[in-house]
Amino acid sequence: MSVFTIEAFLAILGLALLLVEAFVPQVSRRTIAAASIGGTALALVLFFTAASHAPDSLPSFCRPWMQLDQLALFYKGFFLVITLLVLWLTHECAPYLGKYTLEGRLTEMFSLPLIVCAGMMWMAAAQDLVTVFVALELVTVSFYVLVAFARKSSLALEAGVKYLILGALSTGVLVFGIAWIYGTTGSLSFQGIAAALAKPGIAKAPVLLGAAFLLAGLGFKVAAAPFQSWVPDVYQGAPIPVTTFLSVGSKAAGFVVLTRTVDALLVGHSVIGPEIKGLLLILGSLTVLLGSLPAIYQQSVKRLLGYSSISHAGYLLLALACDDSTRSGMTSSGIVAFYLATYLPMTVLGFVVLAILRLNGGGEDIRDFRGLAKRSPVLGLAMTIALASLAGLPLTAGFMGKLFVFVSLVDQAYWGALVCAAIGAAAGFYYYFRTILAIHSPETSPASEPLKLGTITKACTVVLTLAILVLGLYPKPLQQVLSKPAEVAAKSAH
Amino acid sequence: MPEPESTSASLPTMLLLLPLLSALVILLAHRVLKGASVIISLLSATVCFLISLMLLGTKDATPVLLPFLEVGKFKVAIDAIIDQQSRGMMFIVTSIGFFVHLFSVGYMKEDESRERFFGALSLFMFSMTGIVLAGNLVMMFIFWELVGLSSYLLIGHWFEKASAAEASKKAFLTNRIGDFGFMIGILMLFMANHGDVSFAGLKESFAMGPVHDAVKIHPTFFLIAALGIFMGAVGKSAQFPLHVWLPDAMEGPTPVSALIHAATMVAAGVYMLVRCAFVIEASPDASMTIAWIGGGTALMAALIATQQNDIKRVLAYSTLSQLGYMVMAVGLVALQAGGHHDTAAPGHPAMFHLYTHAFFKAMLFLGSGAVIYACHHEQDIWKMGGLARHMPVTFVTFLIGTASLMGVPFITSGFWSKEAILGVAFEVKGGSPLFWIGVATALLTSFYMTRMFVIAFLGKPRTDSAHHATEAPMVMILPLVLLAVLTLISPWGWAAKMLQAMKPDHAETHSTVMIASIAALLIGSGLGFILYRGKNSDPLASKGLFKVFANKFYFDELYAVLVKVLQDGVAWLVNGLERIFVDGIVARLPAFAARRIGSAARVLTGGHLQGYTFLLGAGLLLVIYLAIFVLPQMGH
Amino acid sequence: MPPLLFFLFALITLGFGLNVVIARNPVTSALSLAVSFVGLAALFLSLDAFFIGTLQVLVYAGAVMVLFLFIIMLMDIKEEADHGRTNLAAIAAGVAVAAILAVQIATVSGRLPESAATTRSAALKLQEAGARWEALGSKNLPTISNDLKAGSLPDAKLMGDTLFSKYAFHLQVVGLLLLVGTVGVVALSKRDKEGSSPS
Amino acid sequence: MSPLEIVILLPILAALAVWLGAPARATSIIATSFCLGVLTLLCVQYHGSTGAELRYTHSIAVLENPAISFAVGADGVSLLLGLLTALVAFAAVWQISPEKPGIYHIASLLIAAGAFGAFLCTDVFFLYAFHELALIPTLLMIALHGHGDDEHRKAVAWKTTVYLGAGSLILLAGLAWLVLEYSGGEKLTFDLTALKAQAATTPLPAAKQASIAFVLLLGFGTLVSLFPLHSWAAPAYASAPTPVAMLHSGVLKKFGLYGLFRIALPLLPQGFQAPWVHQALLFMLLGNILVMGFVTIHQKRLDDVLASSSVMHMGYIFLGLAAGTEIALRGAVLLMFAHGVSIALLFALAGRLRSQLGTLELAKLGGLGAHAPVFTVLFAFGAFASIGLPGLANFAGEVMIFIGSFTQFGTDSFGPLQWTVVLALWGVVMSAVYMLRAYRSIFQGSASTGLFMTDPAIAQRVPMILLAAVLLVAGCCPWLLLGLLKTDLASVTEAASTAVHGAAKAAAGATH
Amino acid sequence: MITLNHYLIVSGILFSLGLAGVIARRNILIIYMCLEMMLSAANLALVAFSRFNVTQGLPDYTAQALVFFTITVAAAEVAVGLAIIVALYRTKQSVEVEAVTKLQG
Repeated sequence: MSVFTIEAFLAILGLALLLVEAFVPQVSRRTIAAASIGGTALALVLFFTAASHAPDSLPSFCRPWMQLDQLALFYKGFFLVITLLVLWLTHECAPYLGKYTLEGRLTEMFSLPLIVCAGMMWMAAAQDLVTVFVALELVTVSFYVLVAFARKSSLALEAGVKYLILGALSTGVLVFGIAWIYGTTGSLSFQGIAAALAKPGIAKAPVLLGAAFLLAGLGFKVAAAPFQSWVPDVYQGAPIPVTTFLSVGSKAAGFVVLTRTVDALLVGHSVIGPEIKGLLLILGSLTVLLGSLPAIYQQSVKRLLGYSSISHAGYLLLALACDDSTRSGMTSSGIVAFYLATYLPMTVLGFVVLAILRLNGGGEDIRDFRGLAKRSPVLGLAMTIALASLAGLPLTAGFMGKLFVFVSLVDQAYWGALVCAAIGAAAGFYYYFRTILAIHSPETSPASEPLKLGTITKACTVVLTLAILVLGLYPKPLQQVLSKPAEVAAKSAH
Repeated sequence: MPEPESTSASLPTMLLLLPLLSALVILLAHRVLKGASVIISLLSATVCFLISLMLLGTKDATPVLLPFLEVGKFKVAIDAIIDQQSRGMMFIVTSIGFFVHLFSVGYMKEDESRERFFGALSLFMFSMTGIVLAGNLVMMFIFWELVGLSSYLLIGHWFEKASAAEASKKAFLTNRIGDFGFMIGILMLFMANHGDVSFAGLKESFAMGPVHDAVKIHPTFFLIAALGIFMGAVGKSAQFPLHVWLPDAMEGPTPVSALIHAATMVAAGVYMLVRCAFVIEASPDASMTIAWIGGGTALMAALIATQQNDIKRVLAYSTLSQLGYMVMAVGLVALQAGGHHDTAAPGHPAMFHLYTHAFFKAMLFLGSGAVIYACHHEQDIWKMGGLARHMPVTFVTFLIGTASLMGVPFITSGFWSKEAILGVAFEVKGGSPLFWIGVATALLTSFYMTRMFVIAFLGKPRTDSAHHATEAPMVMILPLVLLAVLTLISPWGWAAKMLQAMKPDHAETHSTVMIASIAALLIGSGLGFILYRGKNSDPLASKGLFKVFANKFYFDELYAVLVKVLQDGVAWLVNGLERIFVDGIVARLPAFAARRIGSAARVLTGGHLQGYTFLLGAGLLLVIYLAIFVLPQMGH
Repeated sequence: MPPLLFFLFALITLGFGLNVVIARNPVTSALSLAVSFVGLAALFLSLDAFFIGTLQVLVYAGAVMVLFLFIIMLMDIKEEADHGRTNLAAIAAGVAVAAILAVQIATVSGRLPESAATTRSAALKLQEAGARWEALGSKNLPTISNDLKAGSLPDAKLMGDTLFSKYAFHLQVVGLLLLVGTVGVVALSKRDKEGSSPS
Repeated sequence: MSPLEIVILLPILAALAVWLGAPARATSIIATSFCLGVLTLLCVQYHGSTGAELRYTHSIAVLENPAISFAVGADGVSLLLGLLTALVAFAAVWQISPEKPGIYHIASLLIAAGAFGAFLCTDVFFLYAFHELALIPTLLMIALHGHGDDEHRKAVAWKTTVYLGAGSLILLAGLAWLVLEYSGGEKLTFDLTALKAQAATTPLPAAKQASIAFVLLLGFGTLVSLFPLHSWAAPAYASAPTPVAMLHSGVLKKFGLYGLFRIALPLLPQGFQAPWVHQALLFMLLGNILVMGFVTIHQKRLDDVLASSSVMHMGYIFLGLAAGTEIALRGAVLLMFAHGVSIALLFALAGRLRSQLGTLELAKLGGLGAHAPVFTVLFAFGAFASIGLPGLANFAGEVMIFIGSFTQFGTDSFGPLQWTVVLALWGVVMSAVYMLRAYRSIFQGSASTGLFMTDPAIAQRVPMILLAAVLLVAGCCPWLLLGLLKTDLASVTEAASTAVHGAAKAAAGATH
Repeated sequence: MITLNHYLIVSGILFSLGLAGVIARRNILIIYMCLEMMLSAANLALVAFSRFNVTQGLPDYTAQALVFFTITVAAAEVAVGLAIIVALYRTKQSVEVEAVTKLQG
C-alpha cells in the first residue's frame, strides 16, 4: 500500500461526498454521515494494519520532503481518531446544527473534515517548510469554511470572520518567517536548516528574526500567547464539532509542525538554541498564565474550554523548551505527543457533553450544567473525570502529561517557568472544578428532565472516559510508541 | 511482658490494678450496677488498705510491673519503688482513702450520681497509688496528670453548679501550668542523665555518675532543672503563685477535700520533691528558692486563713499553709544536705509533717464534712456555733485535729513534725528568716484555728440549722475516730517506725525552737480565744490589712485580669493578626492577585478585531525583541 | 537593473501600498493595491524571477484585484464611515507597530552577512549550470540546458521543472486546496432559499 | 495479589457500587469493616517484626521509563496509618445517618481509598496520586453538603481546594526534583526503594538536599497545614460534613507527615540538617503550636475549636520529625495515629451535637452532661486525649516527641530544638485551656433553655465507642503500637539523628 | 548598486505597511487587502533570497516554488475570505470591524 493511500482515500471520499450531494440532492444526511464516518473508520483500520510497514514504502521522490518516523505515524493515527470523533459528533449535533446552516445542509461538515484530516496527516510527515505550508493552508482554508459554516448563527459568522482575518495575518507572518529562515540558512528543509544552524559562523540576529516570525506564525495556530486572543472567541462562536476539531486537531497539527521546526532550530549545537529555548519558555509561561487566569471568570463552558486549550498549549510549549531532557524516557517531541494524546479524550469528552446538553435544549454556560449528575449519572461522572483530567488530577491522563512537563522543567531547572506552570495549574483547579461543582449541585439547571442517551453516545462517552483513566493509570503502551524515535535518534546521533 | 518477680511485684500490682478495675467497672457498668458501684469501690479501697498494711512489712525493692514505652535504650516502665517513703505514703493514701470511702458512703447517700463519684474516687486511688509507687519520672508524670484528672472530676462532681465547674477547670489548668515546668525538668534530667529517668538511676548518677561532674560545669542547667521539677510541685501542692486553685477546689464534696485536697494529692508535690531531693540538693540556689517559696506560701496562706468564714476554706488555707511548711522543709533540708547527702538518712521532716498532717487534716475535713452534713450543707462558721453539745464525737475529734494542727506540745503529732521543720530552719545557715516566718505561721495557725473552733463549736447556735444539728451517722463517725487514733499514735517512735512515718531522729532539740513554738501557740490561741469568744461577727473584718486577707491578697482578681489580658487579649490579637497577615498574605493576596490579573487579562480578549490584530502585531514585536535583543544578551 | 529603476519601482510599490492603507475609498485602495503589485512584479523581474513576476501580475494584480473590486462594487461600499476619534488609537497603534517592525527588520537585515550581495557579486553562472544540466543524462531536459548554454535564463522552464518534478505532489495538494476554496465559496455565499437575508 | 491492594481497591469498588445503586450504607460499612479486619490481621501478624524490609509487597509496572509501578508494601508505620484509616473510615461511614444521599458514602469511601493508597503504596508516584483522589470529593462535600450558609461554605470549599491543589503542585515539583536527582543513570525511577538505595550510595551535596528538603517541606507542609500554610484547614474542617471532617483531619492530613517521614527524611538527611531548613521548620511548627493555640482559644464555636486545635496539634508531630531522633520519630508516628483517632471522635461527636441541637455556639450550649452522660463521657475521652492526658493515646506520642528532642547533653545541649520544645510545652497548657473551656461550656453548668439532647442509641454509639476504646487501649498500652515500629525507622534515624546534631552544632556555632 | 539589503528593506517596509493597515483600518475588505500586501512582501523577500542564494549557478527554484504556492494559496484564501465577508455583509449590512464584537470576555 502506498504511503499516500489513506490520505488520498480520505480526500477523494470528501470530494466524492460533495459530488454526490451536488448531483443527487435527495440523498439523506444520514447516508452522507454514514459514508464519511465509515470511510474514516475504514481509513483508521487500514492505517493500523499498514502503519507497521509504512516507513519502508516511502517512494524516493518524496524522501526530501516527507518522513515517516514514529512521530509522524503517531500523529497520523491521532488525526484519524479525532476526525472520526468529530464526524460522529457532527452527526450527533446535526439536529441543532442544521438550524444554522443553509437549508439545513451539512454535507460540507462531513466532507471537509476528511480533507482536513488528509492535510493534517501530510503535515505530520512533512519534512520541509514548503510541504508544511501547503498542508497547513489546506487545513486552514478548510477551517475558514467550517468555522463560518453555520452562518445563520451570527456568532458563528463572527467567529468565522475573526478566524479568517487573524488566520490570514498569521499566514503572512509565517511566510515572512519562512522567507527569512530560508534566506539565512539557505534551505527550506528541516534537515538543511538544522545543518546550517550547526555551523558556528552563521549570523544569529537574522536567523532569530526568521525564527521569531516563524514561531509567531505557528504560535497563532497552536494558540500560544500573545497570539492567543482569537481562541476564546472562535471556540465560542464555532459549531461544537468544529470547535472540537480546532481545539484538538488543529492544535495538534500546529504542534507537529512546531515540534519539527523547534527540533530543527534546536538540534545539536544550534547557534540559536538558547534563544529559542528562552523564547519558548517565556511564551509558554505567558500562555499558561494568560490561558488560566482569565478562565477564572468564564461563565460559558465552551469559552472556558477555549481558555483551557490556551493554557494547555502553554504546557506543551514548555515541554518543547525542555529539549535536552530525555531522562523521562521521551524526547520533548515525545512528551508533546503524549500530552496531546491525553488531551484528546478529555477535551473531546467535554465537548461531547456540551453537545448533548445543547441537543436537549440547554445552553453552554456553567449554570446549564447544574444537576447534570442527577439528570444523567453517566454523563456527570464522565464529565467529572474529564474535567479532573483537564485540571491535571493524578490517576487521570491529564496528570501524566503534566507530570512529564513538570519533570522536564525541573530537570532543566527552569524554575520561573515551573512557577508559572504551577500557578496555571492551581488556577485550573478552580475553573475546572467550578463546572464539576455545578454538575453535582443539587440545584437544577433551567432544563431539569433526565437526559436520555443513545447507545452509541453512551458507548463513546464510556470509551473516552476509559481512555482518560487508562492513559492515566497505564500509559506504558503509549509511551512505548512515542519513545521509539528517541532511540532511533540516539542511534543516528552516534 | 516480664513476669512479676514474686511478692515484691504482686502487691504493688494489686494496689494499682484493684482501683483501676473498680473505676473501669463503674465506668462501663454503673447503669447496671447502681448502688453496687459503691460497694465495689469501697471494697477495692478496703483491700488496698489491707495490702498497704501488708506492704509495710516488706523489704525494699524496685520491681517492674509493666513495660510502657520502649524505644532502643529509652525505657519507661510502670514500675514501683518500695522503700520507707513509699510504704509510708502508701499507708497514708490507702488508709485515708479507705476512711474517706467509708465516710462518703454516708455523706453521699442522697447524691443522684454517687456511682460517678465513687468511680472517680477509685480512679483517684489508682492514680495516687501510681504516684506513690512511681519508680521513674515519666511514670510519676503520668500518674501526676491522672490525679489531676480525678481531682478535676471530683471537684466538678456537681458540675451543674457553675462555681464547681469553674473550680474544677481552674484546678486542672493551674496544675497544667505546673506540669509544664515539671515536664521541662524531666526533659532536662533525661537529657543530663542520657535517657535514664528512673529515680534509682538518677540518684546514682547524681551521687557519682556522669551527672555528678556535670552539675559543677553547668550549674544553671541544673538550677533550671530543679526549679522545673519544683514547678510541678508548686502546681500540685498549690504553692505560691499557683495556689489559687486549692481554696476553690473546696467546691467538691467534702470527703474529696479531705482525701485529695488535704491529705494526699496536694502532698504529692512534697512527696515528689523528697523523691527528687538529690536534684534539689545539687543546686543550692534552687534549694533556697524552694524554701522561700514554701515559707512565703505558709505565711501568706495563714494570713488569709485568719479572715475566712467558710469552714472548708479556713481548712483549705490552712492546708496551703502547712504545705508551704513542708515545701520549706524540703528546701531547707536540701540546703542542709548540700550535696553531701547521706543516703542512709532515715527520716525527712517534710515527709514526717506530711504524714502527721495527712491524718489530722483529713480528720478535720471529715469533721467539717460531718458538721456541714449536720447543718444541712451550711459552711459559714458564723452560722454555726455551739456544735460541741450536739455533735460530741465530732467535737472531740475536731479538737484533737485542731490541737495537732496548732502543735500542742508533746502530745500531738503536729507538734513533733512542726518542731522538726523549725529545727532544720534554725540549724541551716541562712535559715533564720525562714525560721521566724515558720514561727509566725505557727502563731497565725493557732490563732485562726482557735478562731474557727471557738466560733463553730463553742458558744451558742446562731442559726436554726446549727441548733438542730445532730451527730452524723456511724459510717461517718467511724472514720473520724479511727483517724483521731492514728493522729494520736503516729508521732510516737514505735508507731512512726511501724507506719514508716519517716520521723527524723534528731539527737538534740533546740530550746530556742521549743520556746518559740510554744510561745507562738500560746499567743496565737490566746488571742483567738479572747477576740472571738462569744462574738457573732468578726471584729477584725473589713479593717485595713484584714480586708486584704479576707480577699486573699486579691490574687483571684489579679489572675482574672492576667487571664483576660495575657490569654484572651493575646488570643484576640493573635487571631486577628493571623487572619490579616497569615491568611491574607499566604491565601487571600495571591487569590486576589490571580483574580485581578485574570480580570485584567480579559481585556486581551475583549472582542474587538482591531485589538486582536494589534495584539498579534505587538506580540510579534515582543517576540522579535526578545529573540534578538534580549535573550542573546542574557548569556546562558 | 539600474539602481534608478529599482528605486522607481520600489517607490511605486511602497507608495501605492501606503495609499492602500490610507485611502478612504475602498475602490482607491483596491486600485492602488493593483498598482503596487505591478511595481512588485517589476521588482521580481529585476531579481530574474520572470515567471513569478508574471504570475504576480496575472494572479494578483489581475484576478485577485478584480475579485476585490467586484465585491466592493457588489456591496456598494462607500467611504469608511467617519467615527471620529475612535479610530485614532487604532491608527496610532498601527503606525507605531509598523514603524517599530520596519526598524527591527531593517536593523537585522543589515546584519545579514549576504546583505551587501549584489546581482553582480552573486552572478548566475549559466554556462556552468548548463553543463551540469547536460551531465544529468536521462533527467536532462535538453531545452533547459540549451537555453542555459545560450546564456539566457530559462526561468519558466526551470520553474516548471521544479514544480513538476520535486513538488508534483504539492501541486496536487494546492489543487485540492483550490477546490476546497471553491466549495467553501459556494457553501458560504449561496443564497438562502427562504430569502431571509436581503442583499 | 497483595492484601494491601485489596484494601486500596475495595473502597473504590464500593464507591462505584454505591454509584451504580448498591445500598449505600451497607456497602460502605461492609467495605470499610473488611478493610479494618484485614489491616488488623496484618498488624497482628506484623507485630514485633524487626526486619526493615517491606512486607506484603506486590507491584505492577505502569511505565518503564520513568519507572513507575503500582507497588504496594507496608511496614509498621504504614500498617499503623492504614489501620487508622480503616478505623476512621469505618466510624465515619457508620455515623452517616441513613437519610443522607449516596454522595456522602461515595465521598467518604473515595477519601478513605485515597488515604489507603497514600499510606500503602511504595511508589512515589502513586503515593502522591492517591492523596489527590480526595480533592474532588472534599470539594463537593464541603461546597454542597457543608455547614454554614451557601456562600460561606462555597468560599471555604474553594479555598481548601485551590490551597491543597497549589500545595500538591509544590509537592509535585519537589518530588520531581528528588526523583531526578536520585535516579541513577539515564532512567528515572519513582520506586522508593530504588531511590533510597541511590541516596545511600551517592548522596547529594548538602546544599542541594537542603533546597529540595525545603520545597518538600512546603509541599507536604501545606497538606498538613504547617504554619503559615495552614489557613485553609480550620475553616475547611469547621464547614465540612462530619464524615469528611473526620476523614480529612483524622487521616488524610497525616499524608503530608507520612510523606516527610517516608520520603523526605530518609532521602534528604542532610537537607534537614541544614540549619536554615531546620530552623525554618522549627519556626513554622512553633507557629502552629503557639499562634494556632491562641487562635483556638479565641474560637467561639465547637467546630472552630476542634478545627483549629487540629491544626495546632500538627505542630507536635512536626516537632517529632524535626527532632529526628529515633524516640521522637516513633513518637511522631504514634501521635499521628492518636491524633487521628481523637480528632475523628471529636468531630463525630460534634456532628451529632450539631444535628441534634442545630448549633455549636459555645455560649448557647451548656449542661448537656446531665442529659447525655454517655455522650459526655465519649466527648471527655476525645477532649482529654487531645490535650494529652496520660492513659489516652496522644500522651505517649507527645511525651516521646518531647523526650526525643532532649537526647544529647553537652556544652551546646540547649539548642534551638530544645528551646522549641520548651515553647511547645506551653502549647500543652493552651490546649487544656481551650478544650476544658469547650467542655465546660457544653457539658457543665446549667442547661440552656430549649437545648435538649439525648444519648445516642446503642447502634449509633458503635463507631464512637470503638474510637474511644482505641484511644484508651493505645493510651494504656502504647507498646502495642510500638511493637509495630520496631526497626523501620533505623534508616531514617541514623541519617536524621546525625543531621540534628549537626544542625544543633552548626546553630550553636552560629550563635557563638 | 542595489544589494539584497535593499530588497529586504523594501519587503520589510511593505510588510509593515500591511500590518499597519490591518491594525488601523476598520473596513474588513481593506484589512484583507493589507493582508495580501503582507503576503506579497513575504514573497518579495523569498524571491530576493532565492536570487541571491545561487545554487549551482542558478537561483534556488525551491524557494520560488514556494512563492508560487503562496500566490496560489493566497488566491484561494481570498476567495473563501471574500465569501465569508459577503456572508457577513448580508447579515450585518456592514463590513466594518464593529460588526463583529459580540464574542468577548
